[in-house]
Amino acid sequence: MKAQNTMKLTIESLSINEGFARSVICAFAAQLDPTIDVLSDIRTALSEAVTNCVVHAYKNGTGAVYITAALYPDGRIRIKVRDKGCGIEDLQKAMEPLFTTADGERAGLGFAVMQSLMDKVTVRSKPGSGTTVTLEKRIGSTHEG
Amino acid sequence: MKAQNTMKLTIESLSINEGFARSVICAFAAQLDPTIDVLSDIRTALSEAVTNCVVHAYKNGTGAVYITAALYPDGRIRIKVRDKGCGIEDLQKAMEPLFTTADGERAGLGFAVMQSLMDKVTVRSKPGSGTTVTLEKRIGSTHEG
Amino acid sequence: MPVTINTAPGSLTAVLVGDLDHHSAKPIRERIDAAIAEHRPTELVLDFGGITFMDSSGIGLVMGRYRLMEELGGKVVVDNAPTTIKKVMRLSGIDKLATINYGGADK
Amino acid sequence: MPVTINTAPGSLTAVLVGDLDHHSAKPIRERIDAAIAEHRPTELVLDFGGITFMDSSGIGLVMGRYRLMEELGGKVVVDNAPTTIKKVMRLSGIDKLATINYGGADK
Ligand SMILES: Nc1ncnc2c1ncn2[C@@H]1O[C@H](COP(=O)(O)OP(=O)(O)O)[C@@H](O)[C@H]1O
Ligand SMILES: Nc1ncnc2c1ncn2[C@@H]1O[C@H](COP(=O)(O)OP(=O)(O)O)[C@@H](O)[C@H]1O
Repeated sequence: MKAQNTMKLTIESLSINEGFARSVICAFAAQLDPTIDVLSDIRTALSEAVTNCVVHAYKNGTGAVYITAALYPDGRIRIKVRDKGCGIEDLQKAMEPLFTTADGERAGLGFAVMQSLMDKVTVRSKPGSGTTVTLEKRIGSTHEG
Repeated sequence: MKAQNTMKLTIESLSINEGFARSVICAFAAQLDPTIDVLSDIRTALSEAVTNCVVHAYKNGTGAVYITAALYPDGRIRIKVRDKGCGIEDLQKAMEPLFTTADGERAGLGFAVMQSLMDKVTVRSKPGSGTTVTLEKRIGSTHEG
Repeated sequence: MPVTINTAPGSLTAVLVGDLDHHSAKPIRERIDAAIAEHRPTELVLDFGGITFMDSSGIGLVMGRYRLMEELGGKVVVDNAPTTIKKVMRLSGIDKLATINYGGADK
Repeated sequence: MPVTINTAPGSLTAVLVGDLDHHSAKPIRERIDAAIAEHRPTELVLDFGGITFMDSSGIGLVMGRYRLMEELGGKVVVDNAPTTIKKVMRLSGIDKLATINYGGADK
């Protein structure tokens, strides 16, 4: 199905941009007239994916975070969050709830939150070259056509 | 001076994205703690530049609008709005207040508004290959360093 | 953007709510012009009290309605304009053609 | 993100306002932990009434404070949590360790 609207946003992996990315995705998703609850789910899932780029992908510096989003006439949004950071060695383990490689205060629940709030979550990763997280959710009522 | 934060947004030249682009620039500029008046100036100027891409640059279809923004430690924001559309034949004439090539309801005041609301407006254009509008404004108080 | 049309003898009021930009201007214009054609008022009031944003597309809208009302021998009044759009209004010179009353939402 | 610390005998309340994410979590954590070290309360109340957003970084914050209070033989209560963060709270199981009272801003 052809997207009715698409956008591409590139930001730096600075923690201040976590909130900026949330604002952007909310403004874009608003075009499908989502409920406040659905919008809240999307910005939370997006926040997890972007935060992972800041905290994990580029843990020893900063790099670019590539966010694309597409709105479909059947009321779906598809969001991709891509980094060219360190990648994930063991994807299955990484996606287990409470698993984290970070010291300190990470809960290890980023992927679990994405999965519980979105309809579909796909993660592709290659150690040393980066990670792409795809988030999908039906957020609006079906339009004609 | 090195930017403290940068972002790059690519959108389609659909009129619904005029409002989206405004939301994005407000969310980004907010990092410099601008006053409401200054924020209003910036989103109005940005709206003019993006609308020109929708109305003029790609008048016979749609194309990509490339928006970049950079925040500087001395409190300036610099925004570039670029299109690969039809370009402007006579730039001097185009920038005159009330001049418009569009039929109907364009006031011919887009550039005049940008110039009155921003500190600096630069336009580069090549007929047949596109236009770049650069908008600059001091929006925050000077930070240390 | 929602437009509500109210009529009184000789007068027609269009109440606008939301962002007035190029995207929203067309449907607003069509609504207002249809109402003008139907009621042929001598005064058109544009109530901007609910306007959250306006750029030069809004000037185009006011200018276009000014021309239309001029043809009918009538006039245009903008009411409750938010002060944030004062700069854009001034710059356009539209305040010499139509009466602009400020005092909208964010004053 | 602003944090206000209020103390009463044996109890310490941290009032949080704004978005609770990875960006804001660190300064909040440092403020709270300094206050805990100083006052050594037996009850830590996290007032989430002003929280406008929370993701799993917020869970990390609550979890970390839970561990710290456990060491002191105390407990953690989250008050006025907005219902929008209920899903994230439930999923984490943190509601089995701390008392979570809903009823915040967007209820
Ligand atoms: N974009 C990424 N790049 C590299 N590693 C990642 C990325 N996203 C997640 N990870 C790895 O997956 C683990 C689990 O992630 P997550 O469930 O979000 O929990 P948390 O972020 O709290 O650690 C992380 O600790 C990290 O090792
Ligand atoms: N991005 C652009 N691409 C091509 N032409 C443009 C572009 N921006 C402006 N122009 C030209 O400059 C003229 C004046 O622009 P402006 O002052 O914004 O007024 P208006 O948009 O109301 O016509 C336009 O009518 C158009 O001919």
